[in-house]
Amino acid sequence: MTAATMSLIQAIPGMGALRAIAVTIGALLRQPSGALGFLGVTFFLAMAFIGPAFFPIDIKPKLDKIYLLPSAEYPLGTDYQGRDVLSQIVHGGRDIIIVATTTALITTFVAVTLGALAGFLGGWFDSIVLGIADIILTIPQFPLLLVLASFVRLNNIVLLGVLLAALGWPALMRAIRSQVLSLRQRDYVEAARCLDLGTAHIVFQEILPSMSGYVAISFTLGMINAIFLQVGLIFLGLVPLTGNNWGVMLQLAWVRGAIFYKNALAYILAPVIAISLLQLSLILLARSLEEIFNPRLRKGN
Amino acid sequence: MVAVSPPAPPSDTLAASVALAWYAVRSNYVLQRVVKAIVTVFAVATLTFFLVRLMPGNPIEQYIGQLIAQYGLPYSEARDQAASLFVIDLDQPMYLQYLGYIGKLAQGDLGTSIKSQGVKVTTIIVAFLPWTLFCVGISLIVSFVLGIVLGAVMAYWRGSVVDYGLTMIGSLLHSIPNYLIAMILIIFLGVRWELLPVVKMRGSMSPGIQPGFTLTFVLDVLFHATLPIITYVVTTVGTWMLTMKASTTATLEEDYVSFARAKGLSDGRIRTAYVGRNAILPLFTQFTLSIGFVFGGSVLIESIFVYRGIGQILVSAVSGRDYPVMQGCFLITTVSVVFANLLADLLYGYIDPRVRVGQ
Amino acid sequence: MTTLQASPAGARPGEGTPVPLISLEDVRCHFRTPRGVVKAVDGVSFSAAPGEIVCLVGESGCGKTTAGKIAAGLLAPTGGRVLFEGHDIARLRGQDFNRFRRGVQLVHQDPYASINPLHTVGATLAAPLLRHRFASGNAGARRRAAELLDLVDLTPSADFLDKYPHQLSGGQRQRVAIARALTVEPRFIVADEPVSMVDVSIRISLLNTMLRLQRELGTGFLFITHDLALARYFAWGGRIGVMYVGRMVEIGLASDIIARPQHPYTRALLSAIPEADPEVTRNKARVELRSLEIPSLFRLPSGCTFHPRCPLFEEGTCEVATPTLARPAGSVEGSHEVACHLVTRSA
Amino acid sequence: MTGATTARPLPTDPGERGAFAPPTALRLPWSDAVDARVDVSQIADDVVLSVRDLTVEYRVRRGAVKAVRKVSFDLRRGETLALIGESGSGKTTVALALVRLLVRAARITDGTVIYRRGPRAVDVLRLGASRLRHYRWNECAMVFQSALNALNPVIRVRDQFLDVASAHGMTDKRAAEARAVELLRLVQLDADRVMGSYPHELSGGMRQRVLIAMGLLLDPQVIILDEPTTALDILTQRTVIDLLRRLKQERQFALVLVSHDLALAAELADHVATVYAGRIVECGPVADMFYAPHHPYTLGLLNAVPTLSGDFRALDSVRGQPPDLIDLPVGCAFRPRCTFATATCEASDPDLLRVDPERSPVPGAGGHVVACFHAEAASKTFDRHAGGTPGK
Repeated sequence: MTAATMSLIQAIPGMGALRAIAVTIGALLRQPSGALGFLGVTFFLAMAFIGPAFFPIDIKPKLDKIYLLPSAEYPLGTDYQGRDVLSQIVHGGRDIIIVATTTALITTFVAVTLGALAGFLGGWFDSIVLGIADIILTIPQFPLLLVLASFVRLNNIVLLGVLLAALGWPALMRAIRSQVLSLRQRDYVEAARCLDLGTAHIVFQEILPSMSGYVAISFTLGMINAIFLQVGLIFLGLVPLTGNNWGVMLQLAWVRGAIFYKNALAYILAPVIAISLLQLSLILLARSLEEIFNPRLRKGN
Repeated sequence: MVAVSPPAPPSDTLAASVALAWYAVRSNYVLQRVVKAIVTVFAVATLTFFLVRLMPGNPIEQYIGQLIAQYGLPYSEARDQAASLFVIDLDQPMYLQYLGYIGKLAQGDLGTSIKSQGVKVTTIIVAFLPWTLFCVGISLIVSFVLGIVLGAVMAYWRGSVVDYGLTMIGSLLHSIPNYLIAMILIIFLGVRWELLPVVKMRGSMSPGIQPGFTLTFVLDVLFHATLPIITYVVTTVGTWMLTMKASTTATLEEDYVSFARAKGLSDGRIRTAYVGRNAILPLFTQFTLSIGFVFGGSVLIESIFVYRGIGQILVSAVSGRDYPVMQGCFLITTVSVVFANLLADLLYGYIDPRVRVGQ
Repeated sequence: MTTLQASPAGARPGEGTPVPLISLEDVRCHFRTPRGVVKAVDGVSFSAAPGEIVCLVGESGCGKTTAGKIAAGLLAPTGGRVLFEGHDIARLRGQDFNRFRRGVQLVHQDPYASINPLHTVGATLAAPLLRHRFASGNAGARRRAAELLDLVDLTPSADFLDKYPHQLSGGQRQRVAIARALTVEPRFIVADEPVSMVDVSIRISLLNTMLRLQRELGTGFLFITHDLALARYFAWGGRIGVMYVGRMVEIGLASDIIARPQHPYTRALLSAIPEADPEVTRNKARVELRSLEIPSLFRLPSGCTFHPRCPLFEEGTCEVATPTLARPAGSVEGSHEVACHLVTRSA
Repeated sequence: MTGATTARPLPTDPGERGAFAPPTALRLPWSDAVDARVDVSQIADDVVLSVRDLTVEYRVRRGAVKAVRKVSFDLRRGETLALIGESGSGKTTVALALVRLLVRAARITDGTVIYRRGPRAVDVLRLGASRLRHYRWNECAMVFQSALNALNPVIRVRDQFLDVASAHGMTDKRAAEARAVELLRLVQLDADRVMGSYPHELSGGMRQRVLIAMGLLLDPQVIILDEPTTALDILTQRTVIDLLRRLKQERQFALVLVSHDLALAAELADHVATVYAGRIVECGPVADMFYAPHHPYTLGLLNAVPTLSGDFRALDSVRGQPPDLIDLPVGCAFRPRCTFATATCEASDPDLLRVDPERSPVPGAGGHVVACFHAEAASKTFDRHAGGTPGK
């Protein structure tokens, strides 16, 4: 990492949150993979939230247009009811991203709170939280989700987000906790204690700024996991989500046997590629964030 | 470390012996892992009990209602029938029900299927679990070994075209969900290019084949397991490659590696005993997490390939609301993962002498 | 240049200061670990008069850093008391506690870890200045910070105010750490190996700066080091205490300890240290130890903890009773104390 | 005391090399390793390592770090040469270059490192892979600064000894093990316990001694030690120093000692070289260097070391900061920190010149050399410490 990047990152706490984000994006754009990831995520966000305004959804079944090959009129072809695939793709990202963001938000919040408390308080609280986290981490997530899905009707985006977050927090919590433990031991925190700078100063000026990058990475990883799980659930038909989303597209294509229609290749590949590209963008973003923030985290050890 | 107050006078209180036991567990690596495994299994068993028993509109009441509506059974009879299916004595207070359930579990009694009346859940599990264990086990090992070799190659040749290419492939594979890879395999290998007879490959073995240690049988099993194994390996190998590369790169910087060079050791010896062995160590903790992930993923993969393993049974039990089967499958999946984790942990303790603290 | 209020003029021991500024009385600090109880500090007592320099010397694991943290109030002892101006700090509340908190400061060993890499030098110094009203407003804090940098010889101070720690050398960082401790105008600074991570060629100038602060501001120092030659240089006018696995084995005037060491451990240390003079160092008389083994903190030897290694070991005495600090034969009362059965026997 | 050590004849029979000499089978033949490009006649008989114009650069994004600049010295049989200087002066890089263990980013851009055994000699910098492997440890053992991390954490000490033995053709496991035990006893360790231990079960001092024992396993002619005592406690340091002194006497290896600790050099070295900004700026017999230093930097270092003996006196550090090795000052690199600096010092970088004209101007060859235009003036200002008496 260059000295310039270094000083940019180190300038973060002195600036407002917006400047900090701007600086981080600047650093991201300077790495090829970071730039790709950032642009990819931006593209999908724009498509999911601005795109529907320009591409009205095509919901009318047209029996004469079933499984059409891609053409100028239907760039990605049509589905088993003759509807435009491209418009479904444009509209199908929104719910997925909302659930992923909700999950990541709750996950990060719970993980940071519990991780920080466990790290700071230690003792029994730490042991119990860590024990629960370890147990949840050991239980295979997908089967547990299946079992839970059979008891709770997951027809609500927020509820789905909460459920996914309930399984997603432990990994993050452990990471945050070990960060807090190591930061708490830092000599500069002790120096702040010795100077009686107050708990607020220690938490908000000395410890949290060093963790902001880590939280950003965790947030991205939380989204990745949430997308994986929710699409999987929808695909198995266990989440009776209505409306358009890539998961439902996949499920319908699968159930209707679209894979066996050679003309339907674009129809079935479109959601596959959309999901994969979104995941790839998020992973590139997370990895670049890690590269930007981690050398400094490691340096302090 | 915890600062303690001046040593308390020795006492034979319960608290003291609990504290002593706690320290004994904490200081012994093997004991620590075994206790963790037991607690996890216990927690999962408890969770399933309370899900079944306490959730609003819980399956037992639903089932009783169903029996009354369908067969016109009197309430008490319906109730008895439901209780026998779920291994729960509904007349007892809740805590006794719970204890009874745990006791039956300990004896290996998981209840009886609702859908296939009279079939013991254990029978179902014994029939389907081995297939999943076989597939997942082979995949984990193949993927781990392959990832380690490729990752080490990337680290040694870092900055080269090989490293660049493998990193790209690794990142790509890492980012695509496993069920999408499975679909892509079917679409291209099976339907578009017709390279594999995907329909014939369904199931865990062809009908009419006699199980036994015959070549035909082994080949047939492998034939049916090919696609699931490829999917598991392809979707996990990327992670191993990238992690191993990072770990090896870090290990190459270690003093003991330069020192091994200074000692004039052969490159082969340095690569295996000095770099390789130390670089693999941090991957082991991840390996344990991956066991659960791959095992859990079997639910989706087995459904897509119609592979007759425990994952597919779980899915059909969930969609068919066959609660005892679902409960049993989920329990056994978790126990398998916990057991595999325990094995990996113990193996890790064997490989890394530094974790054997309290020996 | 200096605008700090100088504390009452430094006093030498034996000049009859009624109340020491800070004193540790039979302080113990035991840690419970999964492997057993570690007695990091086990019954250590010493005091420092206002403006006095006291050095704690010992090898790693002897408890000197723990003792320093206890003296700075950062670690609560599990036994014994720490007195600040005669008051037990564990009982200080409110304003009184704040007076202690600001009165005793700590300078860490590792200047790369003790300064938050995210803050500029100016911000690092401004936080305590503003919090404790030693300056008002950002401009005032900046002015005062510049003065403090001048005080620790980081000149021109304007060049350093806006720098980040990674732009500074180890020695410069350590000066920033000292300036940060000075923000609250402490009367006593615990300096834990402040130069051990700084390059040899600039160690002395850092010590000289600290000595000037002691002279000009009357700040007392607890200087913790493993290097007896540094201790001799820094504490020439003060006292040196030698620690061995959690206990103080010898304490006295620096000149006495160096020229007339009494405890066999101190003698062994002094004889073992190589010196930057080929003639002297090659012809030094050595004290041979009976064992090279450093005792495990989990299983300390009985009686005098040094007995398994001690050349003077006497069976039936040393491994039986723990020696306490006492005046050695032929020394002036109060100037020199040794914890050794054999050395103090005839006193 | 005289600085120049007297050369001792090389024993022809391996049996004469002391009681702990390895079995003859262990020593691989130095084969046909005569390098045609090396003119042995140019090298004095008792020199085992002759370094000329060694130059090393590190490529970093900002440019080339000139870590070592035209370093030359001779190391004679059985002699100890100490390289002293502050961190970043390039002394460790010199040591690493001698066994070609520099990091990837480093390039040796110039110079030769001639290693000699008897009538044969090679340029270490041009050795092929297998010969280099043989040269390492068999001929020249290097023990790193960080003894704590130099041993493989997952392999027992016994197997790490056996690794070295088998890598150098010592196939008889039992003989190798017996020799390792012998050497561990020599460094005052409980051999049986240590052999079966993992590194993390040993203290820092024990690990350092294990490394030294390992260094002696193949009885090399040259041993390089980088900061051998830095991380150790005082009493452990003493053990290691005494051990090194004794082994040096008994085993007759030549020692290159890299340290920032002047006291260690005073204790062990026959010759001392001061390294500043990648150059040797002064080198001479240990007594000359400590009692009559000529370079202002050596003077500065000596004046900054507190002592235990002698009268108390005020000391001061060398002022200023070490130079940026990417963008070195014009002329003498020490000029910005030097109290003697004049316009001359800015005009050119001074050459190493002998202080006493009848000796050789190559560092380590027995004379006292210094690279300073004001050496005479600087030398006159040096006030010897008031402990001991000059050795001459």
